[in-house]
Amino acid sequence: SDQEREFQDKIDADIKIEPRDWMPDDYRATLIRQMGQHAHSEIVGQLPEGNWITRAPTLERKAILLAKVQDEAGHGLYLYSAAETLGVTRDELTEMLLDGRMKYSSIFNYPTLNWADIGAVGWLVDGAAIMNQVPLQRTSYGPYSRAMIRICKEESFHQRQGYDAIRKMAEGTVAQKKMAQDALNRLWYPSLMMFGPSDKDSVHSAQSMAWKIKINTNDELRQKFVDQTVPQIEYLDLDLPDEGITWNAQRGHYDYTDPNWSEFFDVIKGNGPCNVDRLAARNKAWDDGAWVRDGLMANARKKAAAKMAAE
Amino acid sequence: SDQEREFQDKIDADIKIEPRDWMPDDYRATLIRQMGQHAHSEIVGQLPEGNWITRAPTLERKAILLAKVQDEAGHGLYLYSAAETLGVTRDELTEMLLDGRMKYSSIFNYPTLNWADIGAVGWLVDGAAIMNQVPLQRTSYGPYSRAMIRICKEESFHQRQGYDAIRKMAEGTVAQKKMAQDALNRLWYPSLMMFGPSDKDSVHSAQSMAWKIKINTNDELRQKFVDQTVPQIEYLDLDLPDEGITWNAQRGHYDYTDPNWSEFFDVIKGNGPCNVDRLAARNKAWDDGAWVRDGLMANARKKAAAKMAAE
Amino acid sequence: MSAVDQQALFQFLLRMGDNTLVLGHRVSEWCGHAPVLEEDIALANTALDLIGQTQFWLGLAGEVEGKGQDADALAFRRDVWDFRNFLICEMPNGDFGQTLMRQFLFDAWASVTLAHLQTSSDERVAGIAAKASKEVAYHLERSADTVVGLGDGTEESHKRMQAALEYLWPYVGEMFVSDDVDTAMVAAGIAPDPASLRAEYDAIITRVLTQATLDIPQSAFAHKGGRDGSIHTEHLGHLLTSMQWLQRVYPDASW
Amino acid sequence: MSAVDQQALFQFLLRMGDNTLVLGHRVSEWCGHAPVLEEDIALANTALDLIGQTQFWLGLAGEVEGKGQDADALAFRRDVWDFRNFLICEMPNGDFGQTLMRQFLFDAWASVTLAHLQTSSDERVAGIAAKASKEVAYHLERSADTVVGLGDGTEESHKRMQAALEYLWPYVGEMFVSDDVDTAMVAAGIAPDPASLRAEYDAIITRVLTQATLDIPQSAFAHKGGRDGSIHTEHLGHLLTSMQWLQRVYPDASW
Repeated sequence: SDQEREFQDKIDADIKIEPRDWMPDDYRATLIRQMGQHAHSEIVGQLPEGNWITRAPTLERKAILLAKVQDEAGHGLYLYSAAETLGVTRDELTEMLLDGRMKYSSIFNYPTLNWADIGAVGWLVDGAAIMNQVPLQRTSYGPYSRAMIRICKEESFHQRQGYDAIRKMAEGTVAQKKMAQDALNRLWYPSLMMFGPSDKDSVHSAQSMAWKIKINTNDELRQKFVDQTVPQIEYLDLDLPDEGITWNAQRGHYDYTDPNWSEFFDVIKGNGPCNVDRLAARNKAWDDGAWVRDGLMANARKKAAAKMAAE
Repeated sequence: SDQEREFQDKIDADIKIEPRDWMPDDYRATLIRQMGQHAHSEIVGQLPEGNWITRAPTLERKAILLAKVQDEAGHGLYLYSAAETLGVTRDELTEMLLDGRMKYSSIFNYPTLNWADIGAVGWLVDGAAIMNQVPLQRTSYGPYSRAMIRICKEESFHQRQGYDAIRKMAEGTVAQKKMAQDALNRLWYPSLMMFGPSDKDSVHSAQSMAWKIKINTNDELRQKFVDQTVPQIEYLDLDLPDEGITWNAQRGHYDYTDPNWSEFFDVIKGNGPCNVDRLAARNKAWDDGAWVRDGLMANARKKAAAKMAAE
Repeated sequence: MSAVDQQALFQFLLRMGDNTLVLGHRVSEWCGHAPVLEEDIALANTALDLIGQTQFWLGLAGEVEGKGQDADALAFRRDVWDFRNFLICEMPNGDFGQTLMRQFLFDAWASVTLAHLQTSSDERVAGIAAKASKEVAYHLERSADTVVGLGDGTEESHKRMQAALEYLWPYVGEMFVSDDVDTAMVAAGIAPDPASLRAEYDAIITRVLTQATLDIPQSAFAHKGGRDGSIHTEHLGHLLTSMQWLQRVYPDASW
Repeated sequence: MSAVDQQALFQFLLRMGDNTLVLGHRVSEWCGHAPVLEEDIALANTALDLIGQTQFWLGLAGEVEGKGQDADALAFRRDVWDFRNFLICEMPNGDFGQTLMRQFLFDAWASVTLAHLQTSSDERVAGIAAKASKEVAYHLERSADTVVGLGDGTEESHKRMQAALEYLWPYVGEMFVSDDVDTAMVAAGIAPDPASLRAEYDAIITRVLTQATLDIPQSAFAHKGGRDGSIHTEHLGHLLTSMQWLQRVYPDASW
């Protein structure tokens, strides 16, 4: 149709689509799914890191971690707000998370088992997230693009803090270095999986790329992440978590072993180490908090009514 | 009346009163109160010790503590069963505990704050309990007397274990000795309070003594406890928890400072350090367990019905 | 100041720092579990401020003590008996209402106390108080608003807030009991007499709790012992098992 | 045995001892909080037996390792990554039904395994198994009865038991996965191949769960990692903060 052609022309010309503009239903639905999933990831992502807040080893580390988790909740807020411009409410999105209709990033279904994991999450997980997100600053949907610009700035700060935390571990006592290695070994493949399945198995991609909702392919970004991270591992003097990692001079990239994709699909299906506990924690927070939300709402109504009466 | 005279004659002749024998209503009521309170103390008494089971420092100490707490629950069972012979059910007694109509020993409203407390509870609290209970082996009501004989045997075993545990602490590192001293200082007066208020302020006593429900006065037992315990404190090389303790050669007893009775009455009124938490814990256990009791009961009924049908 | 006063000052600073440390820890336990996203953010922010204040108070405490202990050593290497916080700070979170009521009852005390401490004769104390005051003013505004919102919300939220107030009320009195340490602080012009702050405190909480349609309990009974360490609740020991875990297990590490 | 086999035997014994240690700890958390007095006694008794078995298994493990670690050192001085228990043992208690379901699923495995271990070529292993077998037979009888009583009780108790079974089911498969350690144990005649025990196990649980009117989940998915330490749940680290607290804080003390 003309509308569709005009829409695609705008995108091709790098003109942002804004909430009041016409857009194809599929574009809207895909964006809601992608932004919702991203928002949910920020929310669920509080849990593995929150798991160590009560055990943070110094006041400074505790403060840094609290600030980081607070930022993540804030990112959740931006993204839900951006998604709301597409005509879906935060509560609707939340309920879809809680009953399993919507997903969140699978990385948060892995446990944090030692303090170095907190560093590794910042370094690897935020690192991978940024690699996914930086291109999205140029995404076609205006509110999403602007949210990503804000988020990317904070995320790269988190990544540096994470790298600093794990460097301290890698350069620390024997036990600390062992923690750092253990964290790297456990989180390496799950981080690679964050870029999604191999391009040949990835659905939705072609259309999303045309719409500039997705900018690079999964495998491109994954390679970029490996190329960036391997020298850091070497700098930290940690063992490479994959014997298959070697510099391929011909390609100008590191070769690496593909993640175990059947594990990836297991986790997506709900069989990750923490899927059940993560969703249970979020559901409990929501259910236990119902009286609070109701109470505050009732109070707001009373106040509004009193104000009306006074006018 | 003749019945009353006959009843008192039996008691004076040291003939036990048995469940089917006639007895004055007051005797029955007083016994129910006393035995119920004693049973409740065993049950609530699981909590301060249970507080350290998950932190017991060795497997052996953990096993000893578990066995002890298990014994206490067992004592609760004997005593509830003995009380049931007076025509009250365990559930009725439990509900009176849970809604505050019946009391338990105030000592369990004090917290256990370091590992030496576990030793001190065995040494001082069980020690005081035994001193209260040994005479009760000769109490006039048969089922109560027999329950006490069984309980006293186990309690003195606990007391020896407690003394051994605190001795190990008193003879241990500087920190351990400090724990032992801290435990003694905190639990000394509450232990003295276990014998009840000063004779001059004690209600019920005269009648109870005539009925041989109570055998010695509060102050007699308290003095006996002090006389037994002071040499143990000295043997452990701990500081006396009361500067007023001195040997009185004339009396042939140790003088000591009376506990702060206003604190005692505060605790009885519900203002001890742990009253609210202890009752909350027992209420929660009871409420959370309702579905279990109902389920098991329903299953028992089904089984009985099936058995009937098969016959 | 005399050596005795230095020892009293050390105790005073521990009290300030242990309050914020222990309460900050409790609040941080909420992370990721709040009833609504805005509250997750607010609770994390409160915890963060309290931990920040702890760094100042305990840092200064360590300096005054002069035995080479920094704020981390004081926070992570003392056992229960050496803690000097109000008992209310170590009380469990309970439901969200109990957490916010605890916060409100503490914030009101902190705002009154810090206002006075800004004129402390010890410039370091005055400096910390000035910085913390701004944060606490915001905390108090927020916790008071929430107490009002939930107290005068639904029937259920009202009931829960009243229950929270009754549960926590016996822990308020400890804030206003003075002892030798306080006498020394008053004499040195470092800190106000806690007992003298009660009227200001009561004015704040009466205003807010009335607006929240909650009944202030009549009982004057007060649990004590946290502030001088003579007794704590059983809760503190469990809190320390998490809080101090890594420092205790890996004493040679730096993080 | 060769040095390799000794190392495998050490791992095998850690697995046995860590199972009973961690599960025993979990069960002990119930102390004083059970739904009915008889259950308080039964749970304490189960915990006690499991801790007793731990003393034997870890005691022998320390001997075999030959580095001077006794059972307490192994129990209280290792961090998460060195634990070798099934993940199911570290799962939280949940409600009483979840605790009893976990106990039943474990007891059934323990009874089958210990029966085989009684004919172990290593007399020490056979001896521990013989003693533990008697206790476990009683545990199994009790947990099976309770699972039946609650499964076939009220509608609510049935629902809760079915939910418990579904929650725990993905942790059953790990009990029957064999690895190099098991191969070495089989070769030395010390222990049976775990994979070979599944049929016996299924017979027990099918009988009991059927009687309990519960549906056995169809999914064959199994969480793994506890038995070789490659991964644990987040729960274990929290459990250790309590369990190891005193040993970690006062490493020089003897108790």
